[in-house]
Amino acid sequence: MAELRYAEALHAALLGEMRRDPSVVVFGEDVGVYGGVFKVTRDMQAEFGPERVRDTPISEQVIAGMAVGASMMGLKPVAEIMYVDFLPLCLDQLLNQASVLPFVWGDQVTLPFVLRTQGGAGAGAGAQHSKSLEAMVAHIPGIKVVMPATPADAKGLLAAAIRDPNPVVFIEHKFLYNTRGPVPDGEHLVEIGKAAIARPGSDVTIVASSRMVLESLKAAEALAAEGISAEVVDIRTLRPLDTETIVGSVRRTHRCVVVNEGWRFGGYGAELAATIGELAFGWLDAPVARLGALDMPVPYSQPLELATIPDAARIAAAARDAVRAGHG
Amino acid sequence: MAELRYAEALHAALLGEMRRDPSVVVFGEDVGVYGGVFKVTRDMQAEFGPERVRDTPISEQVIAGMAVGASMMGLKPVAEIMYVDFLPLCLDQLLNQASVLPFVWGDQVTLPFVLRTQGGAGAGAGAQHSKSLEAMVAHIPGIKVVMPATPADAKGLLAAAIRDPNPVVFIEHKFLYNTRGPVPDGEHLVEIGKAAIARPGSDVTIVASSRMVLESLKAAEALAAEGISAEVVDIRTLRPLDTETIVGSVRRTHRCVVVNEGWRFGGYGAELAATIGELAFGWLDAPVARLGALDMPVPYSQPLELATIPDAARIAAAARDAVRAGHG
Amino acid sequence: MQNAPSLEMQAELYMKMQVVRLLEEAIGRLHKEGRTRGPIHRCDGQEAVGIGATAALEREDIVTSTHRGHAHYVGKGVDTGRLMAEIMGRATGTCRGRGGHMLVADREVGLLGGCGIVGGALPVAVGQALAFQVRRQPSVVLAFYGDGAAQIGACHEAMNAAALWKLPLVFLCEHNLYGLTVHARAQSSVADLASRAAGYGIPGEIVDGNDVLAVHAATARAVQRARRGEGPTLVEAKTYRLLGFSTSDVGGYQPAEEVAAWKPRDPIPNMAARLAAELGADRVAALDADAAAEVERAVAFALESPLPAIGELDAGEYVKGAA
Amino acid sequence: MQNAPSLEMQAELYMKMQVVRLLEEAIGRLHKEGRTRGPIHRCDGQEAVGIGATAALEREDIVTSTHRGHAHYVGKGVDTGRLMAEIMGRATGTCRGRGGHMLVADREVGLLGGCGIVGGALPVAVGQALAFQVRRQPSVVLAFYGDGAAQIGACHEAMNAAALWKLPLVFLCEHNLYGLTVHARAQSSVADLASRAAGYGIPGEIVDGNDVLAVHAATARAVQRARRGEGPTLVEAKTYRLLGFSTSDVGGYQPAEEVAAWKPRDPIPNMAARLAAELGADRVAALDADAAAEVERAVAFALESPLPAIGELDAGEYVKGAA
Ligand SMILES: Cc1ncc(C[n+]2csc(CCOP(=O)(O)OP(=O)(O)O)c2C)c(N)n1
Ligand SMILES: Cc1ncc(C[n+]2csc(CCOP(=O)(O)OP(=O)(O)O)c2C)c(N)n1
Ligand SMILES: [Mg+2]
Ligand SMILES: [Mg+2]
Repeated sequence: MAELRYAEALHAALLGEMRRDPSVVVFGEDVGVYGGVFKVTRDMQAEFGPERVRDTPISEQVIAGMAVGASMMGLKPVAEIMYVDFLPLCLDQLLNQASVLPFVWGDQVTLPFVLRTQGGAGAGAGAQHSKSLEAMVAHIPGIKVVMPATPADAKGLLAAAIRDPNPVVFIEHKFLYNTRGPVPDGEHLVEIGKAAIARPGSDVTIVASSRMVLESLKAAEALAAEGISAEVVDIRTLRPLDTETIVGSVRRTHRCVVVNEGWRFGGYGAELAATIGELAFGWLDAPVARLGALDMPVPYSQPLELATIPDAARIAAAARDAVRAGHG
Repeated sequence: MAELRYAEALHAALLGEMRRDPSVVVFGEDVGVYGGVFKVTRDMQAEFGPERVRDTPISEQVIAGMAVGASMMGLKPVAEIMYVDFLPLCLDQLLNQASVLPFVWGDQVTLPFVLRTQGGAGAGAGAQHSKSLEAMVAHIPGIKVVMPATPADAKGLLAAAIRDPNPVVFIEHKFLYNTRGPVPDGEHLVEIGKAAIARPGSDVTIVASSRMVLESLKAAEALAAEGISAEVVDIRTLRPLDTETIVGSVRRTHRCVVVNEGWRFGGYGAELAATIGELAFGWLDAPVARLGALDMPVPYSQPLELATIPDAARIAAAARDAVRAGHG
Repeated sequence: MQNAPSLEMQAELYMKMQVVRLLEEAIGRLHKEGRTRGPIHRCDGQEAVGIGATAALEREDIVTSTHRGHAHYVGKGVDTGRLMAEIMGRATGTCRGRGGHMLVADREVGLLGGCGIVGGALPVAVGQALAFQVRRQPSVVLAFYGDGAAQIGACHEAMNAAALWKLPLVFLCEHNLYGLTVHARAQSSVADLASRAAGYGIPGEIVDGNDVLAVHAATARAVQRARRGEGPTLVEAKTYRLLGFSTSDVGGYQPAEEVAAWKPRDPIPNMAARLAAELGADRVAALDADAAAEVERAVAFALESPLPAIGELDAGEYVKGAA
Repeated sequence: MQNAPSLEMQAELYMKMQVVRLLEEAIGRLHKEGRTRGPIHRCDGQEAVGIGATAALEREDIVTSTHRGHAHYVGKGVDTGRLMAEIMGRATGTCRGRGGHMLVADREVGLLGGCGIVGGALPVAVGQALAFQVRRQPSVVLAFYGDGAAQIGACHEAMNAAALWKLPLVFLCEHNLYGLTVHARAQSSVADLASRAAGYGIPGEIVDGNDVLAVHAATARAVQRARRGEGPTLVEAKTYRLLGFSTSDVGGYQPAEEVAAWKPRDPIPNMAARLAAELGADRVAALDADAAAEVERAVAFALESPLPAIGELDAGEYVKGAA
């Protein structure tokens, strides 16, 4: 078990799958010669050649459509969209092709591709490079959506995504690439569709994904000091959602905070809150608290930017309120 | 008060605004010479000329981007995207331009444009022409989203949308164009952001929009025969949402069914259920029931297609269950 | 079938055009009787493009189609009975009734496949051609698109990428003078779309789209070039849609003179006359009869076929099993 | 300023290029000190394009820019203090610190505006030009885009629409040989992007992007044509980005020989030499000093300015009031 950065864990997973299966191909903007702007595909073109690790033109529709077409014909593409902010440019290919064809063509094709991208605010990258758009992709049937929070899950889920016969949108976080953690050596697979209890607890459940898991763990630490035991559930896969683990936790703690970095209104947190509200109805001692980004474009200036996204302090405050309301 | 078809009501609103304000311009595919595939812009090019009523190339990104650019410079565009299924093709312009610029450029521009489109299943138009994608648009900050259910609201909300200084996405329904109803003559404005009680009731609240309002009214009729009094709330504006009217109703009835024609998972119904779960927590006698389309592409064949979308029978069943659970 | 077609082959091309025409006429009748659903897009007058172009392909080659794809489907060899069944939403359809007339696919014969999003299949075609290239398969992709589709962003991205990588891909533009109702002059900045080929460094060729042999020859050249690894070609077939854009068209925008001018160029009677001169009028009548019989069989098969069972929706949204 | 620029005007163009260079050098230093945020895209070596092209405009004309827009901003006349303040996220910035360096806009001087989505501003530019045309205003839009942006769908849609409607729009392609790190030969199917103009029936002109006077002249011709109602022109300025794609570039992909070959073509020393020959070295030194003083003032203004107050976020997401 090595200690790796999240970016290195992704690199290891991709490298392992590329070596294992010659039908895996990588393409996207700047993934070849440069090795990716976040260096996840570093040195891969040197090992596998420009045909398997291909720089593309700035043509997001072709990147996504190519993943659809090539996977239909037997390749296993791992395509990259540099920022999730650019995903809307190829959402048509996801909604009207990837989602549609396997089912509507009566099971004549499978589309085993992965679309890697990354999102998240806080880096001063401005309104067009800081969004969290997972809610839009997670609404599309037939496409799995994965958002790893730890280096180990980054490795295990990426390998599983590449082997999955369905399209998988794999959303990384620009602030996680440099985080470190223990990662199993060699082949490591994490099942898609299973949440993880990142920290057990008994007073309140905090349901989070991606970077918000780290903020939630910080919040849980702070709450523990106050005598509040928070359980943190890392959902890992946004679609299909592991309702069993989440609802099971809430039925034990009776209080819940859901945290998502995307905009609150109509965001992924709404799905979580609605599902929990339905399946844990009789168990809830307080309304599900829902945290998300302020409903506005991400501003550039640091104080404004940081004010728009949830953090450990805000998560802890919501959990505290839920526990108090639950006792009220 | 004339009896008009929904399509005629839209036509009347547009005509009124075009005559009133010379800065209103209309453009989109087939809106000019042909008058629109649903005939909403019928005869307008003859009255206002091809400069104000313009056929565009099949270029959805330009249609949306043009609305952004032209509205910034003083025109009031009413642009059309023929099917909501094609909206993903120009979602980048909505997410990365329309949503962003007024706020991020520090209030230097306003974008008073309307993007009309239509959605909905049941017509045998297949998976690429039958979707309901309002959840994706309603997630975008800075853009208002309107979905009228009646001819009167179609007229009043379209006129209000054209006068609104913000971008408004206006989603019609292909099955509503031929429905008839009383429509006020002359200038008629309906405030954006206000829901309507389409039918008052006391046992259960059914919250719906667009065509699902009609199905809900049918369900309420059937329920009345069984002695169940259902209140139907037509939300009309999906963003900004009139939580006051909705939550007020649920606090009175203590039970709620939300109905949306879009896919259930991560759909607009999740936002409704989450909001109601939060703001009516202590008032709910049963979990909020959430109805939406089955989570799969819309199949072509009629029995399959109809099985995927909510209808009066399924709404009534959910309301019945909620009332029973509430008494249990 | 890469040389000039024999007379027998020409007879087959003719018959296939006739099958498309009669099939669409049958669809038109069924639609009027309320027995089909949704808007259906016919290609009356354009049959020579789809039939001529697909005839230049091998079975392993792939065709991507459009919302107006009946000639592509028939040309690539889709069984007409299963095709009609798909159009009628039957369980025996090529896509088990889930696709409908715009989303027909038949992997067996290399049709992958119909697409109702204008230009939406072009990036997919790039991926298919990429797979052929990476896997060293000698096959090509033939991607149909319309003069309207030529104006959409995806078309540009696909052409640049295919040209850049010299993919085995032929872009076949069916220029029928209209988008839905908008005349080409009101939606395209240039009359000849083949002029765009130079901007991607690929050959662009204009061909009479109402001459099935000319379309075949031009496509065959482009296919050979693609198979040799020299990359894509843009073939622009000039043609005309004699009827409305779909079964829901209420008309009023195609000038009568324009239709009248194109009517004599209808590819089917013209080809019939050409063949009659070579093979005799009896042979042509026999071909017509064969086509009619085939369409009759296809329609009967579709109408007798059951609708799909609702229970099959339970299978859920995902393809199961590890790859 | 539509004729060949006077010597005084040339001196001003030179000074503006120098302001951009020094401003970006200051940004580079601030970035190294950790005092700026996010990736910042400098245009060292390309200053002649932005400065030369914008000099062909009137104040009422509109510029749409890119992620690499500092020369466009300065050229169009944005106050350098407020520009630096925006780049530093200050309340005194042109966008009150909400935009950052990629999203600078200044309505007063006709900059509307920066855009971090590659190609994303081109459809917006079509709308702006449409408004000028419909409202019979004599103004034009100058839309900058890169050789990488030329491959994206929106660029194609915008060019077709603008050409079709003869909109008052100039497409100015800054061909600096690279996308982010991908060489033009690996992302564009053609070396000369001006060759695409013919596919839209508009003129395409190639110009030395490192010669500020040549860029100015070509743009002025295109602007005049647009103002006469004759529609868009594609001007392709060949240039080179001497530094990395942004402050986060770790390098390794621009061959040293390539950089070395372009270094002598740096537009600033070349223009300095030209001007020195005409106006004397002292005058050039004075211009350099003025530029340095302006940049120093701008940086000081930015650094002294306050950050925005969080409370302003309460204003909410919508523009208030009826139109
Ligand atoms: C992206 C998209 N925009 C609009 C439509 C609606 N639409 C369907 S067919 C059509 C016209 C297509 O014109 P062309 O490509 O020339 O094909 P033709 O119908 O002439 O065969 C339009 C606008 C669509 N299906 N997809
Ligand atoms: C739609 C989109 N795709 C990708 C990116 C990431 N990106 C930013 S700049 C850039 C390169 C742009 O190349 P070019 O247009 O030539 O401009 P240059 O950087 O050379 O000035 C890329 C790929 C983006 N911002 N937007
Ligand atoms: Mg056409
Ligand atoms: Mg460049």
